[in-house]
Amino acid sequence: MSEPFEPKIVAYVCNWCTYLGADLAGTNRLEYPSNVRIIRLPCTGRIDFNLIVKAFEMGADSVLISGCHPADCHYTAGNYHARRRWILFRRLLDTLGIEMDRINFTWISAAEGKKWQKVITDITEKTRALGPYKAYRELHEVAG
Amino acid sequence: MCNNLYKPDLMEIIQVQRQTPDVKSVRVRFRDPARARAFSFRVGQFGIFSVFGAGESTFNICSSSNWKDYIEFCFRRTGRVTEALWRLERGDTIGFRGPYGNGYPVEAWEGKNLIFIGGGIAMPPIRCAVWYVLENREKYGNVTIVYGARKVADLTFASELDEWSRHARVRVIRTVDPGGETPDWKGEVGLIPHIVERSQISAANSVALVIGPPIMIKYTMPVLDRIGLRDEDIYTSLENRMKCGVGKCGRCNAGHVYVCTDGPVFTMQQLRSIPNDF
Amino acid sequence: MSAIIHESGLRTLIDGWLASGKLVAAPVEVSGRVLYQRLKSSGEAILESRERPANSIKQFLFPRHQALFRYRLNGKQVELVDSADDTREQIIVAARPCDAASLPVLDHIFNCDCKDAGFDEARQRTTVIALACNSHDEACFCTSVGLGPSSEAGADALLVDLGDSEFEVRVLTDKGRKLFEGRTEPGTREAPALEGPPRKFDAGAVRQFLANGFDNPLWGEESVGCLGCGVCTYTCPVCHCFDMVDEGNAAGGERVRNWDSCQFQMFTQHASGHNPRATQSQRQRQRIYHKFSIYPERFGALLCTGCGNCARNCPAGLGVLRLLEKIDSRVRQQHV
Amino acid sequence: MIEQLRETCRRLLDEGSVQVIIGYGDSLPGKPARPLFIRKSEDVDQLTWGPHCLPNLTAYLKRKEVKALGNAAVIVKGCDEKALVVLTKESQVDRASLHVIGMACDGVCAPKCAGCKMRTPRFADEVIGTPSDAEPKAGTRPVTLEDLMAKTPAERWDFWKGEFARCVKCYACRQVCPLCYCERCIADKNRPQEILTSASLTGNFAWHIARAFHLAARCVECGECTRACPAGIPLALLNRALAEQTEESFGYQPGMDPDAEPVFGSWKATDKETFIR
Repeated sequence: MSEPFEPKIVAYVCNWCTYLGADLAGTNRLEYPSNVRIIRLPCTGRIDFNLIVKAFEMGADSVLISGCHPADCHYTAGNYHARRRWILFRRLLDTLGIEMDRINFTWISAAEGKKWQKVITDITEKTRALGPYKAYRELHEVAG
Repeated sequence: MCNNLYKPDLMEIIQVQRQTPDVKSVRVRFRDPARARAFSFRVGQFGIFSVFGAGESTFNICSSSNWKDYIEFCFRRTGRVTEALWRLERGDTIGFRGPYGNGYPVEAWEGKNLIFIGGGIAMPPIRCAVWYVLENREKYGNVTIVYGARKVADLTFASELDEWSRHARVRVIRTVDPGGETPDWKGEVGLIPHIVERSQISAANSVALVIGPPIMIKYTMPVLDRIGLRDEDIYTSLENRMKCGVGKCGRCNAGHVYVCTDGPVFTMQQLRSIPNDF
Repeated sequence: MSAIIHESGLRTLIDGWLASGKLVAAPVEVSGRVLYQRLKSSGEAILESRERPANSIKQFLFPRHQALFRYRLNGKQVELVDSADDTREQIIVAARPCDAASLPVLDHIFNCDCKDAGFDEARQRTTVIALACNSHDEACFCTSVGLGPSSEAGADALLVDLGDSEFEVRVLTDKGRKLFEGRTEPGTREAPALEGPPRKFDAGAVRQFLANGFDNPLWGEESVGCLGCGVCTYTCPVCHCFDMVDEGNAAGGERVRNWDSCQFQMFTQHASGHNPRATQSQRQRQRIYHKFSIYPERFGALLCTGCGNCARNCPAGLGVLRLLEKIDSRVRQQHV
Repeated sequence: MIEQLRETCRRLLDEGSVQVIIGYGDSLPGKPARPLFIRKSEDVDQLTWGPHCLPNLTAYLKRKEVKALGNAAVIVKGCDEKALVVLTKESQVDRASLHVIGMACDGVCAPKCAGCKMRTPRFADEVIGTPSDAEPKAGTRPVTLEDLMAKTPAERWDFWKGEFARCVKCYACRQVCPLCYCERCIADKNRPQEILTSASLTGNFAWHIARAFHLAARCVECGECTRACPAGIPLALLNRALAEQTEESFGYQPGMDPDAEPVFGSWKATDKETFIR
């Protein structure tokens, strides 16, 4: 029996809120699935749209983007700009037929260790149900 | 497919030396001993080196063709491949395709006095020729080496310049651009065209190899003309962007000439007929 | 006496080839455009020479993206693995004569002094059935480069449309004979003489202009409209310039060969920042020189089959044809 | 109208207020008009106007070869002019030194012309002709956004896989776009290699996502990318979807209001969305 499918989750998180939230989950000994690979960026405003595409190209099954709540941004408007960007970028990915429930957005503050635990657990279970994102990886096999 | 044309040989890095703040020389040896034994090249030829995952780059083979157990090349940290190359160290594996290009006509140079003029990172393509000449010393006349760089720290293979100057009938003239000298600098100070002018180099029965940035070549040519060197006696090595090295990918041509297969070594006379496309 | 095949017989043949696992390509109508594409069934193939396909058959021998080899990285060691390549036999049906003629031209590049195994293997397992042209448009100029509507260069067999869906089959090589053996009936109908496009320029005059035209202001004046895309080079049957890059991750990847274009800014860009061809007019000049002076000097043939794709597909209405007509008129003015 | 256009251009060149007229000239039959760069007044008779004047000539304002010709006059339709509004807003064009000749347009047989409400350019220095009352001559879209969005995501994915399988990465979609003016495009950068250079399906998806998104809330839907594509890929669909979302979420239409703040260049605390948990 091949081993059970372990989804690969890539999380792009902002350094000032969500990363500290994840850290808080750790210091509080809150268990959450190890499927997540955390990538720290200065702010959600710095999270380039291409990072999502790159994650799927390199084999991710789901992506999480998380940062400070509106009005909490260390750089004042990073998350506001990011929000505008995601509103349009989601529409583009949906138009292309990319599986939108593999892309998740949350605001997690430095105090929300529990929320981080819950978000990661939910995403991992959801992705386990969705199965591996073969459609994107198969693009590479079809040389075209 | 067995596309052996583009599949490199694997080589092991046996030594990396920092020449200047952004230039390193790398000594490599074939991993396959049979390939190492079968390998030979002419000084002045180049190879296309692979850093797997980054790509390929073209570098002159700057070791003498008489040294059998390794070859050497130099590179400056400027692009994606050289950035990846910068991080490699002893024992790492790189790829090599070659040798490519025509190389220096060392046979035609026999019996002649040799003038080597190099600027900036142009020392590697000159170094291989100098060592070759010194290893066949009796076949060649006087050797004059004029080498300049912007600053003292930019002089590549500086230690070997001293070694060369101790050989018989070899004159080494070092220079740095005005303002590039250090307090204990004993060499010349000035741009290469001026230094060549000031050094009263005799052009009798001489051949010159001039390599460096286009601007240096442009201002050195009139000086060589004045001291009596004819265009067909002055050689240079062209640098155009390359990918395949075997005349197929259509990238390196300057006018009618494919720099990879027809060059990279040309005489000034040939260069006059090559349009300004390099 | 000529060998005749009916269109239905030809489509049955195609279905037979597809059934036996061969790759078959032909002009196909795709979202309002005629393009050479691999067939799923013979019904898709357009077997009459109306619109010239907007791309060319070179993609089936010199693909736009091709893995050269795979590399595996582990620590300081690297392992190179040949990439599995397609060995299936390939048949291109109803190729235009100006496409079939591209293969001998590409042979000079890929199979001259050192052999490019990828192209050479593809060439051996490919059979080209050309379809003579009984129509042409304003962009066609095959007659100006020594070809014509029923040229046989590079083709293994030539079909000539006799009307009411019958074709004369002219077998040219034993590859062609193998495909059509016993599949044609003898017939008496004579193929009509096909008349190609009028000559648009004199290749000799162009060659003469190029002999010392490198610094002629014409390049700057006539190519201002060029926007620097790669349409002319990528839809051209004989443009063959390529790039090689590595694609992969820390565990390994593959070195791939991709089409590249002399019209792109990055084509001759040095890492030092120097670019010998910094302006678009220098790049347009390079394209004309390579096709009508550099390649002819090395191999004695033109690097152009006159298909007109560059003129037809250029978003700015340029392409080789526009520039060569200008050169031709300029050379003629000098003589008068 | 053509005579009036030629007269205007002759006057401009003779006055010397502009050094080059960017206009439309003859073309191969059935093909869009060929962009012309008229520098001498005796050549103005090569200029023409008609339903084949499809190209968006504002795409040439980014070219250094054109900038080198001096002050330019550019001939625009109403739809082309919207690109000028965005270029001016993004300080790419010095509107004062550019002379804009607006043409009243009766349609150029492009899909965008159906029901066009921009028959007369709004900010031109001079407008030539008046639009006829008849419906503009328009083309049809092989696939509309409605058809596409009626499919399931998996069907849409297969649709785009089929389309991008034909993309050869000739970058015509980038070069003809007036708003793609980067000195060195992200696709031409390799440290890091964000977009694979290969025209593989992976590389083509990455490229077309990057191209469409860099035009989000900027694209004026002049349709040049789709016209120029030699493989017939309906690229405008991606831009249409983004334009629809821009209108819906931010009430913003690119190229319409010269004073409106660009969407990505500004933000509001009250922006609405439902997907961030």
